[in-house]
Amino acid sequence: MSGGASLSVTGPGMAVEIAGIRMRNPVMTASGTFGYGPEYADLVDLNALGALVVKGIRMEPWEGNQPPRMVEVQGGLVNAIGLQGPGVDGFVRDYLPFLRQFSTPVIVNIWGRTLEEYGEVAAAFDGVDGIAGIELNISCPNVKEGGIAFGTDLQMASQVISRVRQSTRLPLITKLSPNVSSVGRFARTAQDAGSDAISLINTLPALVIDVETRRPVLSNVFGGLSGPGIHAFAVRQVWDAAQAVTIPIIGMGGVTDAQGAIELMLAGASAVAVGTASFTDPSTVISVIEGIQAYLVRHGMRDVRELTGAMVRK
Amino acid sequence: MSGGASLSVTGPGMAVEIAGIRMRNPVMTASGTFGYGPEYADLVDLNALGALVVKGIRMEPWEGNQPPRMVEVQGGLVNAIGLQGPGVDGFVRDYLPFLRQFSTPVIVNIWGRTLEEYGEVAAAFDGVDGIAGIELNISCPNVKEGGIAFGTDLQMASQVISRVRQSTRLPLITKLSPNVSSVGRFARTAQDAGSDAISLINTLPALVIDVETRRPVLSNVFGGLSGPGIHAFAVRQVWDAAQAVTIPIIGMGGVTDAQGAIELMLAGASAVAVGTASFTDPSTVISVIEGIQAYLVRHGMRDVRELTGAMVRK
Amino acid sequence: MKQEQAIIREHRAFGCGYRLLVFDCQPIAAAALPGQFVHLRVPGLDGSVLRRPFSIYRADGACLSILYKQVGKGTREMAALPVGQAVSLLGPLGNGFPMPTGQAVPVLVAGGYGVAPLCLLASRMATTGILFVGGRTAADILCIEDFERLGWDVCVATEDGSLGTKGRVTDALDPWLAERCRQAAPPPVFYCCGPDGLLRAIDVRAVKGGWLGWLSLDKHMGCGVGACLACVQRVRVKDGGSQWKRVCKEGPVFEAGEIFWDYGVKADNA
Amino acid sequence: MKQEQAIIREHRAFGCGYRLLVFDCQPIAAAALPGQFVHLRVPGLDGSVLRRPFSIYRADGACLSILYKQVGKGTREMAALPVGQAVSLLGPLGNGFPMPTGQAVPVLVAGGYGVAPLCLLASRMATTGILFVGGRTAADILCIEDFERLGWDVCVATEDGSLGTKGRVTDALDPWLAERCRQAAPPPVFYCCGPDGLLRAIDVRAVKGGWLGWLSLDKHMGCGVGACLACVQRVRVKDGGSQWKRVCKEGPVFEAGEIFWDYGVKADNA
Ligand SMILES: Cc1cc2nc3c(=O)[nH]c(=O)nc-3n(C[C@H](O)[C@H](O)[C@H](O)COP(=O)(O)OP(=O)(O)OC[C@H]3O[C@@H](n4cnc5c(N)ncnc54)[C@H](O)[C@@H]3O)c2cc1C
Ligand SMILES: Cc1cc2nc3c(=O)[nH]c(=O)nc-3n(C[C@H](O)[C@H](O)[C@H](O)COP(=O)(O)OP(=O)(O)OC[C@H]3O[C@@H](n4cnc5c(N)ncnc54)[C@H](O)[C@@H]3O)c2cc1C
Ligand SMILES: Cc1cc2nc3c(=O)[nH]c(=O)nc-3n(C[C@H](O)[C@H](O)[C@H](O)COP(=O)(O)O)c2cc1C
Ligand SMILES: Cc1cc2nc3c(=O)[nH]c(=O)nc-3n(C[C@H](O)[C@H](O)[C@H](O)COP(=O)(O)O)c2cc1C
Ligand code: FES
Ligand code: FES
Repeated sequence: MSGGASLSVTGPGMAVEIAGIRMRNPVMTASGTFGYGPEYADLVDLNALGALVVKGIRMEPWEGNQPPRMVEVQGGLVNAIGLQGPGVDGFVRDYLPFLRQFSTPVIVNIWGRTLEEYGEVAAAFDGVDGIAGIELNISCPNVKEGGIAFGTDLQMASQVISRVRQSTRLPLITKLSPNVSSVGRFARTAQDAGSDAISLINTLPALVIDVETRRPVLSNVFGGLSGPGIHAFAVRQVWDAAQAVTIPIIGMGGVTDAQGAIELMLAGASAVAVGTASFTDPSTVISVIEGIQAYLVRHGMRDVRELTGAMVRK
Repeated sequence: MSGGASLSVTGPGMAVEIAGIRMRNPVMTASGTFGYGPEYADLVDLNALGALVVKGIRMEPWEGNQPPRMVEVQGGLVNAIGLQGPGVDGFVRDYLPFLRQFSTPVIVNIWGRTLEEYGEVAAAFDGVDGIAGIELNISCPNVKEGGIAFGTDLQMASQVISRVRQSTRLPLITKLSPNVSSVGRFARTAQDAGSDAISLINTLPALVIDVETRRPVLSNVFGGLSGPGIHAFAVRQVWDAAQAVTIPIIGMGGVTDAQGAIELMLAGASAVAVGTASFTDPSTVISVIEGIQAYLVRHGMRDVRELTGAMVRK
Repeated sequence: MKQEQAIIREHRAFGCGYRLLVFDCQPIAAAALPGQFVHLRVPGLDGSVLRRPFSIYRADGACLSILYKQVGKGTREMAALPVGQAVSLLGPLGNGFPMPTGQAVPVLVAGGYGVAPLCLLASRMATTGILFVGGRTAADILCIEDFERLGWDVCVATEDGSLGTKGRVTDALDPWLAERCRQAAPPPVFYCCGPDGLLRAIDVRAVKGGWLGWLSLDKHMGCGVGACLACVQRVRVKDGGSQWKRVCKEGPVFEAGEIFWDYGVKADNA
Repeated sequence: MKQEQAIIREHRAFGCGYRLLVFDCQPIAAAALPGQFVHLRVPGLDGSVLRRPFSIYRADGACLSILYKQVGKGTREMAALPVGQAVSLLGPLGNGFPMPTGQAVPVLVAGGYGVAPLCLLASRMATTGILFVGGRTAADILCIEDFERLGWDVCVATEDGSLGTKGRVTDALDPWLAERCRQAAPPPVFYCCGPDGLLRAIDVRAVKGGWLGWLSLDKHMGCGVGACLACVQRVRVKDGGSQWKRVCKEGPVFEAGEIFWDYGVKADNA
């Protein structure tokens, strides 16, 4: 009796554990869309988040691309920030002390231009206080191999994941490229190479041309498409990945409300991330958390984990 | 002098020739979004189109999927019509006489469930009066090979294109699947296997879940995403394909206005197709034609063919 | 079938949570038949690619009217449209209701906005008949003055009994039908528009009684003109088989007995 | 920095093709400094994911105002917003203009909507100064009564000579500067907001004269709060190198001499 009463007071269980990272709820920020933490701290209670994933970091500070770096398109935006970042030391020095004030797990999104650099970055974060896990972004071109992306070649993906796995004891989330014909095979490869979880989707390759000048709008020529327009594709990719692996999946792509987040979970995700929608409305991440909670209550569900993979096939 | 004067009266040249098919302008209808011709004939002057591409046809009549077959999403829609169609004979009997009344080239979009059927359909249209060309849709799963799509496997793509090439003397346009990591390699394969042109993009794999019922919205569970939200991705795919081939490219994906069409042409397309936007506004195809013409005049260009691949890289 | 930029002439709450939109749109109004619909592009709904279908409620001279209810984002956005705004309409679309022939007495059965096309139908009929209309409470009963003004009988059923018979429409209809049978009155011809449950109920009665009936279906639509094959409904064909028909083109009105309601539904769900 | 649902209190044409939007938004108005901006979510623009940045034109008590011009789809949609509508604002964002110190005479230089933040600046200064403002014709000159009411000198330049000096703003500014130099008057401190061409012209003059100058930049923005790194501008740093600064966070106001205008531009394009 008292257990039931306390349940109805506290509401349904929202906590999840992904790759050994304990989160108070399954709603995270998507890398590159929430800065390093302080930027949105005035507007969003960072202690309310499931986890905070910071912008991509490599070993050294990185300048990124020339502006223009972002352009709005119907249903989303195309960005080519080019992974500007402070490097491992800069992040640890300038941002980590701030982030340590919060109880929310901090996940660093890492990248490198070579296999070796990926390993170095992972090793550099190993054992650093205040880092809960690593999200490995394999959507960047390998400079040594002539620009072939790690994330679209099964063998290279496997190599880079193994290398990172050997370099750190931190929970390892591999972020897959959506630009493959069988995301399930990449998900499986990520699992086999030692990932504790996978996340998807990253942005889709895109090009926007200013027809008046006939030049690409972005100085980098190409960019990545994100936002609500890719959501239905993201749900499909998560579903495909979920068929292929047993490790947890973090779903993202065009989430703007609880409904979009729940779709990703029903398709197989154990947690979700909000990206572009934070630009539209910084409180999206909070309203997604609240909306999921309200949904669970409305549907008489006791725990958010019941949503994962709960799509009913006809 | 008189040549110049007549040029300014008639305006810039809009005619293009794709795969040997002469079109009065580069704007076509996308297969499956404009029926078989009569459906929009009250609203759109069919003689104004560059070419009319009809809904996918296989050998026999085909029932397609159970409804619901379509759902609107942010920035587009997801469909799983399932290629319902009258079959070759039904099309020739019920629609072709109507279409022969117009001077616009008619391109049939074909598919099959096996390599053999693809060949049969192509052969059946060979020499039929009123058919200007074939668009080969290789995005459907091969039933014999257990459902692997022809369009995401280089070897199967090559086989099916070769088979169709051997079965017809009609101009052959291969419509590529966008769901591959290197569309350029598929474009090249299509060219090597005898295609006269390629077209892209087809819809992206997608899944929409009704969170209230936890069931997929479409009875087929999965569907294809089209519309403005995928446009920037389509422009990128066209650009990638254009780097890989010398045969002409028909670009499509989220075109809603002349600007979107011109972007695809600047990225490398010689013609474009309007799909989902015809549902939003049946006159889109006409306003795209007029808008391209106005653009050419405004930019002092004499011929629409100057647009193809004319993006200026910085 | 035409595409027109129609100008909003009047736009107001209509009661029962519905709103009335009146357009200046002579070309479509002049051609409109009862049961046909317009496919409306909601201005400003720029994240949406599809039009929204609405039955034609009135078509007098240059004016075309629809009645709509706010159910989602398109109709919510519509509610803010000001008088004078231009709205793109496709129409008239679909096949309307065939007029009754011979002695048959028109029996109109409406649920929700289904009453809208039936209003136009009643106004175009040479004879009068009877309307059965149902709702939860008295506040859900729409348009009955339209019918009364035309001299039609109106029979209301409300679930809470606040107006007319307490219960469903069929609770009012069935005794009426039984009474007619007893009197050997001329046969009814049904015209029904409303939710699937209601359509099926009328379908069953028409087939069982051997009466003619016309059912107007509500399906989600893409193109609205027969091109996309999104809106298909399975129907029986003469030889005993079945085939798809496009609700936007061969419908929205189908004949009672024609519709294959459970086609494709797996036995364990049925 | 706050996120508020601000209610539109007033919305009208302002002349010169601009419109004035006044919000009830005490929390942002109370905190606003001249040169800061708000990031506005256009209601109903559901196909768009980005907010739109606008300089704060006035901030009195509970009211916050902006001046805007219709240039694209967001500002076109804004033009239809009714009084009473709630609009989501983020603000105040960025760093404002530093106030002049010592004897320096504030010289404000505006192009287009650049005059908006300079109005707020002038109203908050303890001293008066002079405004130089340019446009194509007299009809393009905005807000000068605001400055005159505060007792500021106003110097107009129009390209067609229909008001003030014929020519560009600098054609009015340069003789004035030369005259002050001759008179050994106190040094100017520039505050400039307008198109890049104008900003560069003032930058050059400030650096050459050894004067202080503050330039407010206009860059396309994503988040508006420093998170996305879309809005970066290359600036010179002390040691002779350069680095990115975020216009939304470290800007939009930068010091004259600081901006690396041609960074990354290939020599053959320069
Ligand atoms: C032939 C026909 C006649 C109709 N006549 C009327 C009428 O007179 N008055 C009235 O209020 N409604 C009528 N409807 C229903 C009306 O089309 C929907 O209420 C409307 O499309 C909902 O749009 P939304 O954007 O508000 O809803 P959302 O749920 O946001 O729409 C999402 C998508 O689903 C579609 N959709 C949602 N509900 C329906 C539905 N019930 N039927 C068809 N499509 C739907 C929308 O068109 C859109 O594509 C009619 C439908 C049909 C097919
Ligand atoms: C700090 C700052 C202050 C500004 N203050 C004002 C002001 O007080 N009054 C005013 O009228 N305008 C101001 N602008 C410009 C204003 O932001 C743009 O005019 C507006 O974003 C255009 O939106 P749109 O949807 O109409 O144009 P579209 O061209 O349709 O917009 C497409 C995208 O480009 C962006 N964009 C287009 N033009 C500009 C521009 N000039 N600057 C930045 N982003 C742009 C839009 O925000 C949007 O993301 C300011 C810009 C900045 C950066
Ligand atoms: C401006 C921007 C910057 C991004 N930077 C990164 C990054 O540094 N590392 C990364 O793995 N993903 C990055 N992403 C991808 C997002 O994390 C996310 O995968 C993608 O945007 C899809 O989600 P959304 O549609 O919700 O934005 C970035 C996305 C955007 C829009
Ligand atoms: C309802 C619908 C039906 C389609 N049917 C076909 C088809 O039969 N064959 C085919 O090759 N492509 C088909 N397509 C894909 C389109 O031809 C086009 O490639 C795609 O929709 C992208 O263009 P869009 O964004 O302009 O719609 C269909 C698309 C839609 C929306
Ligand atoms: S809605 Fe397209 S065929 Fe009926
Ligand atoms: S707009 Fe995002 S960092 Fe400035």
